[in-house]
Amino acid sequence: MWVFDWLHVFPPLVVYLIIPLAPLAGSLVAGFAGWKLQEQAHWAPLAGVAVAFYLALAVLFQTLHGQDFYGNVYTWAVMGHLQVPIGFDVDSLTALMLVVVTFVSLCVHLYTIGYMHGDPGYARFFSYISLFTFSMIMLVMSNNFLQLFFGWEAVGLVSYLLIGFWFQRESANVAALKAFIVNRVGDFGFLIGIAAVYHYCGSLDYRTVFAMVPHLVGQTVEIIPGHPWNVLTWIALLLFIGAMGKSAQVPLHVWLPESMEGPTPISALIHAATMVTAGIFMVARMSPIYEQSATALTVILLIGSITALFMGLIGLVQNDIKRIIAYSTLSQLGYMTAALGASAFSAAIFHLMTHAFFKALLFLAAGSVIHAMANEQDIRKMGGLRKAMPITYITFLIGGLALSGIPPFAGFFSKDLIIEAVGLSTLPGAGWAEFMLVAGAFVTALYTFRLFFMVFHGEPRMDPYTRDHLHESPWVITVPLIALAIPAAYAGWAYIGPVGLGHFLDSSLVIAPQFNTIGEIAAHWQGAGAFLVHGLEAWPFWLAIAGIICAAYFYAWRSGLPESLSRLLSPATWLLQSKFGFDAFNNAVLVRGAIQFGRLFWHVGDEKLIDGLMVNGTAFGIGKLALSWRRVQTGYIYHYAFAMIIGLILLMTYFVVWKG
Amino acid sequence: MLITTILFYLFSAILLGSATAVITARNPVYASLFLVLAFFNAAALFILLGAEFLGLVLILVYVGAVMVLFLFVVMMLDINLTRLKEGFLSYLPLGLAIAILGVLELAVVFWTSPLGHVPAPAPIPANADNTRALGVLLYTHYLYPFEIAAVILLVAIIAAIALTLRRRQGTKTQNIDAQMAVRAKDRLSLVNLRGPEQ
Amino acid sequence: MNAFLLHWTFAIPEIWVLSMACVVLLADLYLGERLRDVAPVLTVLTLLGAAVLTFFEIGQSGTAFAGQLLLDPFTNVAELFSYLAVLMVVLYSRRYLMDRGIYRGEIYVLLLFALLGVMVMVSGGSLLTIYLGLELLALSQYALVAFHRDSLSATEAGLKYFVLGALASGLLLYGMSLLYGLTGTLDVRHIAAALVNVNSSNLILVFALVFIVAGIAFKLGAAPFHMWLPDVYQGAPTLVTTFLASAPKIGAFALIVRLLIDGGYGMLESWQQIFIALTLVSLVVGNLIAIAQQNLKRMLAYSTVGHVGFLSLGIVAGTAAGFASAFFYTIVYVLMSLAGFGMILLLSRAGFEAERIDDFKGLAQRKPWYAFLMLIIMFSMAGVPPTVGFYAKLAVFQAVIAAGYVWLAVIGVLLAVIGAFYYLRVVKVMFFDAPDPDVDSENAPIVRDDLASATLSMNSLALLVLGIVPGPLMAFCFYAMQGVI
Amino acid sequence: MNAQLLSYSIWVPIVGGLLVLAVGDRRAQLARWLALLVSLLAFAVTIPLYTGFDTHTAAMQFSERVAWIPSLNIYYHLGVDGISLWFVLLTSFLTVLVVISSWRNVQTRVAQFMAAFLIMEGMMIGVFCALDAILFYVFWEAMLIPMFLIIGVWGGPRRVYATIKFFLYTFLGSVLMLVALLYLYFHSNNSFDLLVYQHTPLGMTAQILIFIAFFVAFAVKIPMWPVHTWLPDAHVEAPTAGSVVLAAIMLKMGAYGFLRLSLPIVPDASHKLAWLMILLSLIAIIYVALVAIVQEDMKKLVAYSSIAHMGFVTLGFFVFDSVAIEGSIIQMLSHGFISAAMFLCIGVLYDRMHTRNIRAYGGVANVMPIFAALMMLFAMGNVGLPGTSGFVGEFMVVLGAYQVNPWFSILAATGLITGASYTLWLFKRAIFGGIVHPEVAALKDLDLREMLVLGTLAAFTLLLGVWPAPFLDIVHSSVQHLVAQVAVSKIPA
Amino acid sequence: MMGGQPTLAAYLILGAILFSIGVVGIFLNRKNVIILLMAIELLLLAVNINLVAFSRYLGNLEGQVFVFFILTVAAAEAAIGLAILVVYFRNRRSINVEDIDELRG
Repeated sequence: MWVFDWLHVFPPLVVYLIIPLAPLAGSLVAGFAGWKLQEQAHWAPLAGVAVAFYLALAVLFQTLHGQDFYGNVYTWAVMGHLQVPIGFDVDSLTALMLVVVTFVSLCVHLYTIGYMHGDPGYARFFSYISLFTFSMIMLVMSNNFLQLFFGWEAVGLVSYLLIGFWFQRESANVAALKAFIVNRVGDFGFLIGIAAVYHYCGSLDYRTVFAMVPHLVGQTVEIIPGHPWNVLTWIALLLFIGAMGKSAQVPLHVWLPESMEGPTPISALIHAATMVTAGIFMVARMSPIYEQSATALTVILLIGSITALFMGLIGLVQNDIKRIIAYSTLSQLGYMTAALGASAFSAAIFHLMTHAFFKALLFLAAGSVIHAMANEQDIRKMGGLRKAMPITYITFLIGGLALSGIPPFAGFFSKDLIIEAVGLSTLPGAGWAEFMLVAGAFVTALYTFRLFFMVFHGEPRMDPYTRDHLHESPWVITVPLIALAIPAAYAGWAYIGPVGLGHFLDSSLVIAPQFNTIGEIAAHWQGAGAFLVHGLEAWPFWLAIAGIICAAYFYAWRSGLPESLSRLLSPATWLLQSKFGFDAFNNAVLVRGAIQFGRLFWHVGDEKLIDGLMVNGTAFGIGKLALSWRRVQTGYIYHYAFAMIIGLILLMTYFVVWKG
Repeated sequence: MLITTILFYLFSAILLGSATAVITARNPVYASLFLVLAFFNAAALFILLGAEFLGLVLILVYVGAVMVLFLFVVMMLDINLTRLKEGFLSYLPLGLAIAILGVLELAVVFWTSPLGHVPAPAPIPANADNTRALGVLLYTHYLYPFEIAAVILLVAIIAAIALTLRRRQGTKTQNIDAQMAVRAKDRLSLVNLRGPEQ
Repeated sequence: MNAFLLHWTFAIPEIWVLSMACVVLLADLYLGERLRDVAPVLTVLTLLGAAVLTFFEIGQSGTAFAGQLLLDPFTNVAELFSYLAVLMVVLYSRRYLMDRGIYRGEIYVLLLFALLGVMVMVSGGSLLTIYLGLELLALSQYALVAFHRDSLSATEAGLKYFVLGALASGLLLYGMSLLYGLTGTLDVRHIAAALVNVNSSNLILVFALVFIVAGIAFKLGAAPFHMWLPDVYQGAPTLVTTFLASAPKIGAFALIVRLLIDGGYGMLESWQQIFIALTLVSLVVGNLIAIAQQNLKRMLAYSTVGHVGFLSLGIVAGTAAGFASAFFYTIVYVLMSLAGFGMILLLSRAGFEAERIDDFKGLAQRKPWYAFLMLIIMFSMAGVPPTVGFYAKLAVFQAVIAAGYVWLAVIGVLLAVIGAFYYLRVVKVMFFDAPDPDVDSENAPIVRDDLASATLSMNSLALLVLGIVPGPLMAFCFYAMQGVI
Repeated sequence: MNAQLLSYSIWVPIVGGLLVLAVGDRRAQLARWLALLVSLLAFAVTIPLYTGFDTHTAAMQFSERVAWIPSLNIYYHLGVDGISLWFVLLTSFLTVLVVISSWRNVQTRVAQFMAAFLIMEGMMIGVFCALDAILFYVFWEAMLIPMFLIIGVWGGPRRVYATIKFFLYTFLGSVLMLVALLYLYFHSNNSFDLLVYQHTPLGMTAQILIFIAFFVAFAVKIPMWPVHTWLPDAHVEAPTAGSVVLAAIMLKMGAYGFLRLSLPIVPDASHKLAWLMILLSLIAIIYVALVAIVQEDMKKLVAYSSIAHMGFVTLGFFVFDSVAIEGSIIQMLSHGFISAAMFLCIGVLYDRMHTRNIRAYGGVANVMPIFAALMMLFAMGNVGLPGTSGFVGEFMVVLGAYQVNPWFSILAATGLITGASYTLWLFKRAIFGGIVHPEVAALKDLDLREMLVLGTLAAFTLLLGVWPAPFLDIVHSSVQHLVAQVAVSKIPA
Repeated sequence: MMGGQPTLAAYLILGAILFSIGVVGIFLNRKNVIILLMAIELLLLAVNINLVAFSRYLGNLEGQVFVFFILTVAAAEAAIGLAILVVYFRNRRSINVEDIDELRG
């Protein structure tokens, strides 16, 4: 396209380098000069991200023309015989991710200008989110596992920093800590996975590793002696543990709801649109490995499905606007993961993309609401905001419909595609997975519109002061909303062809023939319209509609009903409100266990046994011995003489016995 | 020469008896007298062994000088005899056992060793001059030790004097140096006494 | 010239010291009233003169007085170190003695006689001369210990030392008599020759060795023949303690060299066994009981027992290198003791003996320089590099490991660690504790004694300098022992 | 000049330290400036070691060899290779920072304090350069004296207990090494040359005994579980600068000892006992990390974390993989920066509040944003975040350990989780949160001097994380050589 | 005994017993110190008997020379010993062995 033509004057590497470095530069400027720039601190990060977005589009454009890139920037290190470079692998998958990331990022940057206005950490915030953009770009552009891991952990760091952005708040700190540590659990698996990759392939470079994969088929490893596991399954599962952490799959999902303690732009940027999709991206990127392991795919499929359904259920009983969206995110991530399990990588990426748009939209809209409500997040204290905030209302509705999978909004296409693909999957357990995903469609619509109706319809339940000061948000907030609503509305039918079903991602993905669910669907593919029609005949759509109707019935028309219903189903409610007990388990067993063991090791192991008994005990014993031996020295000459004579006689006796 | 053997056992018995008495006597005066007896017997044994000179020296030096010194000190120090024998008996069994073990070991070894039964030397000729022979050795071969022995005696003198000699405050002694160094004008001062004005 | 006077010149240093001792005695008697310093000054001259005379003897070797006197490198080196030791004692002495009212010429005379005793021992060619040297030394020491005759502890120490010392000489003599009986000679080299024909399992000979070693062990202070040592070290005037820990140890070492190595090397196997026992007991007893001490002199006494244990390791090795390293250890020990007791000496005043460990509290703040010196001394005694004490231990460990006694070395190093504890305690008291106001106010100024303090500084710094450049001293000690086997 | 470069590196700080000592405590300011000058000079002297270093050879470079104690065949033999070079530089570099960081917070006996550090610097460099066993031992032990005094004189309330424990523990460890070195002497034709030891054939029993002797010495110093209990005590009581040197350099000596002595001299025993070493390393990583979680004292927490991090180092050694060993070396270097920085950070707080109890803080970030930012960086380094130096070593060790047994890397990688837990929990409690204590509200942010020190360390932490290649290049040849050497049995046929 | 002379062993055993009596005298003595000094004289006497006997049976005079010197030294020793004893007595007003315990531990 003509707007990108002038870029040809640069060597391609420079262009690729600028994409991550521009946000990094913005971040550094905001970070180091922030104290001086104060309220002007947003310009550098904004510019950086804008540049990155522009170049990302250019890269996407290039990849559309088949101009991929695979090359190294510098040698990070030579370890033993292993050379580890820092480099880029730019293909269609990368390009698509880059666009999504930079676009959402750009929106969030813009939105933040308004949202964070006046916060003492204004500059710091910009620094963080630009740093996040940089990290995410490094992650997606990586051509090797090390750099992937770098980006992987770096986004975790920024996420930690941002969740704990209001570090004065205890809850924010706890949430940040929890997010980091749970992510670390995932990273733990990921790191072992990388080690396994190195062990079997002798390299960390994607292409080399992928080239080695066929040679590993059939090889086994006995991690637990007597249980030979397929090497590729082992590697795939380890890497997937990383994805579970980052993409918040059960049981490593616990951090995501709490991450809502961070400012809303963060919830939108990181915890909905980009960072949490890193796991999805990674698995897609590693498709050559995953496709070789049916076991791994089954695990992924089931975990994804479980997450999709059960996290949605929890969303039903939440009252915090952001938490509901967060559980929704979990659920949607479950869909993506399930798609990965069904080898529908492109569907996963497609849903990732559409989800990024509508979920960012929902979050930002929620942020707009919270902003208007003077930081009130409890939906039970809202209601009837429709009139005061029309733009927010409309955009939220678009987002909600997209999320619920109502055609023709984006979510419908991507979600339906996933359910279709899972239905076609031949993996064991695919039936269960499909059932859960379909049920999830109903749940999704239900909680989404529960939220929608409780916030925007019905009687206002806020205090009078707030009610009087309700207002629509300023343009810096509404413009991103509108900007995101557009793709949330059209991206589904527009891109299902090239991205979801087409060949755009083919160069990046490897799909084994026996798992080629997307291929099957694509074979019947007759365009977006036909797909739409087909979708209207299927269960998910009608369940979604049913969900909306239920929501409307319960929360708009018969608002007393949910109360009595929840009492009626109290065990189930309790189960949902306790979030299936994951947090309780983690706190009671893992956290407490670690602390108890720490105390035990410290007080008993270190202090009592090692220090008390062995170290000080020895010293004490020697001291005692010294004191008692000292008494031998009585001061009496005859004792002294006696000692001498005894010594003498003993020596004599010894020799008599020895020699005589 | 049965007589030598008999004498040996006689002297030995008295020697051991008086030695035992030395260490068990209650009164140090008795102890020193028993020690004198022991020395006499030892001297006799020396003479039996043909070491007349040493036998005589033992009597002259020891009995004549050293023991007198002992007695002198015993008399000089006013020693009370009350607290004796305390605790002696409790240590006795162990002490004796140890001592007897030592003696037994030595005795058995001496008795069984060929050294203990070297053939008896030829009797000493009557004209052998033990004193002369020793003297020749002492002043030639053992000149160096002889001089050292002299030094040891000197040290003993110096040490004994340095330790015990006390110039008591108030004792009046003659200071010859000072007397010699006196000059007339120190002693005699002429005072011009002027009589009352008449 | 008569045959027995052949090489009489070998005795010139001894003759010089003897003559000068008499000169000092007379000079003090007649000039002492007016020239109070005449005795120490003459003593220093004596020592310097003796050093010169001995220096000129270096390189000669042989016997004199029909074998009664031996001259070999060991004689020269040991004598030179003995002069050095006595010299330092003399340099330390003046103020200490004056404060206690015992600044008298006799003490220097006795020191010179004791030195003469050491000289006779190190050059002793026969059992007789060795015994006489030993007694000359011992008698002088008894008198020196009790020299502060108004002090109960000094006289008690003197009495104990005397009684036990006499017992020890009795044991030694008894052993010598058996040795004589077996070999028919008193000359150590003839004994060595005669022992070739004696069955090494001859129990009389073994008993002779047991008695002789017991006597030597007493003089060295090896457990269990060490019982006198703490009491005497503590009770004697510090100056005398300083002396006791110096030249006499060289003399005691000479007993080993002359009696066991020159004379009894053929019986190495037997006396090695004895020394293993002595080493073990000394190491354990010395290092352990020292921990429980509150009195620094007493602690250093027990540490001496420990040091004797270490130096005996070199003897146990039974090799030329082992003996050389034991000698090196002895010399180093002497240097360390001189410094250690010298420090106590220097810090004490009239009416105040700085001999409790607590007396050193906060020394680093009161007198940083002294504290620094004491630090060097303590670490050197503990055997921590870069002080010379480390090389002493290194050398003996090396020797004992070479001889195959790795287990002994392991026990040795473990006890070295225990030993380090009580030395550290002194450092702790000096550096980490606040000064005791009582000690401070009682006699705030540490009395100046420039000569002694300069001596101490030199002495202590030598421990450090020799730690950085230990080569020459070690070479010197190895040279000394090269003629021995 | 080039020929005696190592001697200069050792003796410039020692002589300088004596000069500072001579200046005396009364002229404190002069002593400080002189100490700074000396430390800078000493650092400058070591720089040519890096610029002149030949990365293509595993041989010793800048060698010096002079007879020292001829009677015992001991030489003054120095040299550096890729394994030791970084530690020499780390030592001289950190000493500069230590001097600067102690500029104000040490007010008593300043000259003695500075001198102790400078003298210790020389000795520590000596350890890393010594190629003669006895020379090595001399430096190894001598270093204890200044540290003993530093903790004892300028330390906290329980300093006496801590410092005596420190001294005796490490002394006990090292004396057995001395026995082993002496034993080796007699099996290598009376040589004390460490390089000769490496080619001395030894039977299995002898090797195992020697290994155990070395192990005790080095394990105490590192410290490895279960001989680690001196370290938390020593750290807690030591002044900040003491903790910095202790953690950043002294602990490395134990590990260096394993590389220079244990592995090449007794390779068969190393292989045979590797399981034990790995076991202890893993215990350190897991057990000690759990202990770190429950600490209330910041310094103790970081001290325990040091032990856990050193667990990675020893783990890396005993999998005998070049990636792991290089990783261990980098981990040591990185730990040198990060632990130093962590202790300096705690020192910054301690200087202001005079307590190290975590409960006394909270909300420090409100009043000390720059400090909080820097400390966050170091905390992340401690956590092993990619992009910081802390990651590189752990990553390589995990990679290398997997080559031997996946379980090793699985267990080691739990350090990722526990490390994050204790570090960030500390951070949460002390730095984040609202201000609870009024004293905290009065805190002043870093001054220029503190910023300089921490900023320098931050730069290195990032540099090593982002581009470890130049650091690894130095190490490469030597490690390859070492790995090859360890692979060959020394048991005489 | 056959040869009309007691055997050398007899003399040696006599010496040994006498030596033991001396030793026992030292370590069993709870009385005054003077007796300790006398016990020491017994020790030396035992040694002398040994030496003289050896001298006789070996037919060489060196043993007797040694005895001569031992006697000399013993005299000197006695003198110094008694001097110390006197000095001690002046301080402590006792020469009871059990009172000599100022220094211990």
